[in-house]
Amino acid sequence: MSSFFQIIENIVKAMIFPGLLYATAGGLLLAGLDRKIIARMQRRVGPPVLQPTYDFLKLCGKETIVPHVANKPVFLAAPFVGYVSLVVMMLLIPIGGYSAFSGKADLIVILYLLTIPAVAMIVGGSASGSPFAGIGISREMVTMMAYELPLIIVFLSVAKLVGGDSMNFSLQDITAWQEQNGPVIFSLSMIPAAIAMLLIIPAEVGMQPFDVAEAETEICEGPLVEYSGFPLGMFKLGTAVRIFVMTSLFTSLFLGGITSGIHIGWTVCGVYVGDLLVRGLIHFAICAVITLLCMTFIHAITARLKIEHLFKFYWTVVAGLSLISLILVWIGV
Amino acid sequence: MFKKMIAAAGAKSPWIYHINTGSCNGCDIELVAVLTPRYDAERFGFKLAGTPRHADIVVVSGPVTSQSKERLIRTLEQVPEPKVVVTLGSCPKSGNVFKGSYSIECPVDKYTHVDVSIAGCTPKPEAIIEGLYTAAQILKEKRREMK
Amino acid sequence: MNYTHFPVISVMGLFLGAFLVEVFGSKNKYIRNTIVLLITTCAAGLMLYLVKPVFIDGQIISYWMGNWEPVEGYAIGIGYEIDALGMFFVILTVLTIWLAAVYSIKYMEKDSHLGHYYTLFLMLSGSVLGLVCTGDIFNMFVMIEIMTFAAVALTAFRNKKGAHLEAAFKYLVVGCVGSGFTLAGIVLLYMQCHTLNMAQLASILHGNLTPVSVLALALMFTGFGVKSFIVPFHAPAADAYMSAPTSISMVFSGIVNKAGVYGMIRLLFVVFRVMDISSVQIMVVLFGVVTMFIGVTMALAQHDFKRLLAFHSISQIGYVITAVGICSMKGVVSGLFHAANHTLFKGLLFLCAGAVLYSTGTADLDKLGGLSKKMPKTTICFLIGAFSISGLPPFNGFASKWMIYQSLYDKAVTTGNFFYIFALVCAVVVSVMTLASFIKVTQAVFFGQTPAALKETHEVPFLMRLPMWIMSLLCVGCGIFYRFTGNNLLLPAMKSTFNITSYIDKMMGEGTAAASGIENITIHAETGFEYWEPVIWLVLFVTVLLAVFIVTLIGRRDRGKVLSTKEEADGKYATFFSGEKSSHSHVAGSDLFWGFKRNWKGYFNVMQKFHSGNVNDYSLMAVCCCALVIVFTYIVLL
Amino acid sequence: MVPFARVALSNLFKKPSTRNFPRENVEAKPGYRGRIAYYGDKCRNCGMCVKVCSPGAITRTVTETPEGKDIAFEFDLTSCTFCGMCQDFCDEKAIELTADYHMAATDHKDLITSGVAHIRVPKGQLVCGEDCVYCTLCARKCPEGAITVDRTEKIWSVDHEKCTKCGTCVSACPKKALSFGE
Repeated sequence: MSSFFQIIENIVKAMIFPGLLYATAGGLLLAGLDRKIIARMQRRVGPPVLQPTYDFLKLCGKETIVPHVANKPVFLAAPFVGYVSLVVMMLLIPIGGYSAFSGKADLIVILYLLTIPAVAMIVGGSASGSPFAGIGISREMVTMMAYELPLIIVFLSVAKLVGGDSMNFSLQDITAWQEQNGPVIFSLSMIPAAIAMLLIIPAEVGMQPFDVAEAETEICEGPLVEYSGFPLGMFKLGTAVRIFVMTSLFTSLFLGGITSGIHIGWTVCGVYVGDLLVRGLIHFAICAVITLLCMTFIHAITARLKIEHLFKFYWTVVAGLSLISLILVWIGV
Repeated sequence: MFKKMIAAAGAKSPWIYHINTGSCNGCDIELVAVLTPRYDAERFGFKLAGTPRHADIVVVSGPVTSQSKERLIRTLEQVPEPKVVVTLGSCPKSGNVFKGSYSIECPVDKYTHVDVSIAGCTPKPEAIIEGLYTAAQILKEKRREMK
Repeated sequence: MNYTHFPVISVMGLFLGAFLVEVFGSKNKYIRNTIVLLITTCAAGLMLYLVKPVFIDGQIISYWMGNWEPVEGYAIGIGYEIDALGMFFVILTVLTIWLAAVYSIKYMEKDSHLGHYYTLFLMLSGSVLGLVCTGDIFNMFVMIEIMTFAAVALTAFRNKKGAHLEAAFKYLVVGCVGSGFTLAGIVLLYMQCHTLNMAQLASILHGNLTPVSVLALALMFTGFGVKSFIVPFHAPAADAYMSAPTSISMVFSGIVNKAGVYGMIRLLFVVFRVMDISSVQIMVVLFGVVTMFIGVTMALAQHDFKRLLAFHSISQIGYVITAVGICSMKGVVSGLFHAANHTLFKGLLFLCAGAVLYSTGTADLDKLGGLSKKMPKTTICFLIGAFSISGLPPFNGFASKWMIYQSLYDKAVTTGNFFYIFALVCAVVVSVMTLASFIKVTQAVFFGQTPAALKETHEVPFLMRLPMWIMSLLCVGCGIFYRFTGNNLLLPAMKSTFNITSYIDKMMGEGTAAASGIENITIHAETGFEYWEPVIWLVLFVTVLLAVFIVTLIGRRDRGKVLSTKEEADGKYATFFSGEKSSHSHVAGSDLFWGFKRNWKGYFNVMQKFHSGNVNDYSLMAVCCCALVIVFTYIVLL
Repeated sequence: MVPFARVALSNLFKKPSTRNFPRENVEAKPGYRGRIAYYGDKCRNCGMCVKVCSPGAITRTVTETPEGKDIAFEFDLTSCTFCGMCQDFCDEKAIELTADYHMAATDHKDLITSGVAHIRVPKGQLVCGEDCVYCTLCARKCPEGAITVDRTEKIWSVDHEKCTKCGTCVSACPKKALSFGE
């Protein structure tokens, strides 16, 4: 009987919190917020915060045209794989002190899981057979090569700071460490790594100025050029969830444990829910919005880079920043 | 179940694809002006799409030169239903001052059903917003009628 | 049943088969195929029977040829000895041989002189199997020689093109340089120890490294390095893998270079036992890192399918060498795991390349395109292989790479050496670049638009697809149930790598190891499998996918329709090309990754000079490298 | 990048500069040439507007009636360049380009300005009186080029075939010498 309840509980986790519904709703809200904030930075009114939701719903209603050169099954399946893998990633990231399945994957697994949606987009675009998509996937891949180097260094420096002399890639342990010792970002040596991570997130989610792969003005949105209707909506949804996943990851890596002293809680039906609400959700929401604000700010003040400049930028400036952190942590500052 | 939501969302998120069929560029810059902070068509969810596959509203400007005719037809076909065709300025409807030229194949009506035409040479951005807004409402109706 | 005879029966059976094929099968293809399949199946069956005694019962199988048992403590006969490490490589070998034999039947159909082909193939198989079974170092050398010459002949098998002969020549020259080093090393060893049995060598050499044996170590290390094609001996590999028939390329990449790796492990861990010296570890890891990096960057620049795969083979061997060089338990486990995975996914990829070559007649990435519609099953297999090699969860490549990263990090924090962190970062970047170059192949060969010349392409026959499916299933299975593989295959193999007392005792009699002071170390069962649960991930993935799918189904009526067409179309179903008439416009392999190539121009220019194609240069590189290794080992070991 | 950053940050706390257009109507600037208005009662069917219209956006249909002609004018706004030439050339100010720019319509008819001029055509033919000073204004104004004036020989002549009896010359004559004779 208990195993039955456990299955139900796990399904609820996967479907509602922190799974499908939470990830999707949060992602759509953050994406809408991004568009709203950037509009305000440009002195515009901007679209409503629910605009990404409208976009998705509208795309559901559109026809889907599969080009005759495309490989139909791959073309149609790719967006689903990308979206679902992102939702599953959300389950693996601890929220505040609460973790649904986060003990099941560590930082390096997360690093690799993050490539799945990108590969889904690449394969989908490639399957569409469009030459624009060909250029797009090439750029997407170069972007990926560019940011992966600094990203692994950032992860290593966090792991070293938290783990000390033992190996520790577990996100759960990193969160627990922050509950004890305060946020990672408060230690001086980690500030460059945090900046590097903030510069990596826009490339990861395909946001300006690092959206060379989906440049709609030069290469007609790259891999997405032939997508229409529901699959396109799935991709847009995936991008929204990716923003949420990345901001959550940043929060658990760098901004955890700020609210560790606060205990406001009450018991509902024998379950203590307050800590999750305050330390998990509210803290997460605020941190996610702050992270988003940084990204949007970069978005607002820059123009799109060229692909070779992007590569150089990540392998010199961003990798340099993260390397400074790693060396500082290594020598124990 | 979702039909009403989808139809309602259709009017709130119309994505525009802009085809220039030999326009003098006047209408084109005005269309871009619509997205500037002063006019900010993004309030209504308008967005310029990079490819016809993403588009709901196709905005045609220019007098359809014989070189661009085929491309126009092809691009219009590639837009998924429901779609709305909007002509921008006088040229696509009539050829304007180029009327009667050997290289002009206007009007656009010959090739597709034009849902909204925005007159003006060039139209004022407000007029364009008005026209696009009308187009968005038509889009909603079309979505509702679709099975 | 007395199964101690099985190894020698298998090896000799394969050699006998080679003879029989030449005698009876050179004219009639049915007889030929029957002999080949029978012999390989028998060899595989006999060897796989030994899985139970070796892995489950923990036995070591020894066999003295002609019953020449040691006399007065000195081994004078040739002894076969299979411990878990050897058995691990035996499994890889027989699997690859069998699949390659099945694949060859259809794949080689169109060629002539197939009797010679199968003769060489069976000789190659027999020699590799003999190499991993043998307990005698000179026998090992003999097997290496047979292996090299069979491989050289097979490289030149399709000798219509000059390039194939040239490749064979390069392989021959550089391979012989390597064999020469190995032989010189063996001679020196024999001079010092007066024996050729590895178990006895291990007991004699323990704590007894003289300048002679160190020189032998350096020479043999270089020799096996040449056989496993690590940088800077990798150049002939690319040519050879490209020129050989694809079924043979698969054998090359699956087991021939693994034989070199096996030799290295045997040498460093068992015979000389020098791996606990940190400088040696760093040297091996450095070799590994350089190999994986140069391999992958060169692969990015290739525009031939098989050549690209060849460079990836080099790069993946780099991972194995790195992991083995860490010399922690986790490191050896992950290295062996990656070796197995590499055999699986690289074999699969070579088979896919072969399928493409079979159907289209070309492997040039710039001439192919859009094959996924013509060869959907090959495409699925290729994608599984590509995702495995690029380390996408939950495929097997990810599991082993992830363990390699963990062991590198572990090593870095326990020794405090920043070099391992550098190696770790390098490994991650190489992994992304691997993904990049397979995206390149995916786009250039399987997706995109089909050139007019390839309109009539068809899917390959079932007999060719069968090995591909088996490999794909193993790739997925090893990835998802990696703990099962780890606990049942890798841990025993790793234990036998570190604990060699029973290896010595079984061969030379009880107490030999103890007499020379070799002791077992304690092995922790813990290998760092904690933080990755592919099964849970997969279950979650499927659950969420189902949920999304159900919602999609509920809203099916309200959704827009999916429209598609089978015919050539202009207009609605054509790809969008700014309204232009849809014509063939395929983004081919060399068009990709511009931003990357531009930034790395200087590096690629240097690499171009490095790969001069001149066999003199390659031999010189091998000799120089050997000299450096000798100097280095003398400095750190004496 | 620093100035951009400063602007972006300060904008975040400023009111948006967007006009709330569809809810609050925005008037066009004076001098804007928008929708054409046509006043049929002022028109005298001289046809000057049709002649000067470069895209040929103006169509004129003539129907004969007992007391004269009904001239229906149609200004096709989807064909118009809004250059204002017709307005400039209309002596009677019967055409006006208003500041109304709301010219987006689903129906083509909404983009056509039309009007009818009821013209009473004089019975008699155009004659020149004694007061003529041969200033040639009437010839220059005549839309049909029906009048020829020779200043040196002091001859005024009219081609009755071409004359449409629009009366432009009559109102243009400074000496009031022209009239339609009984």
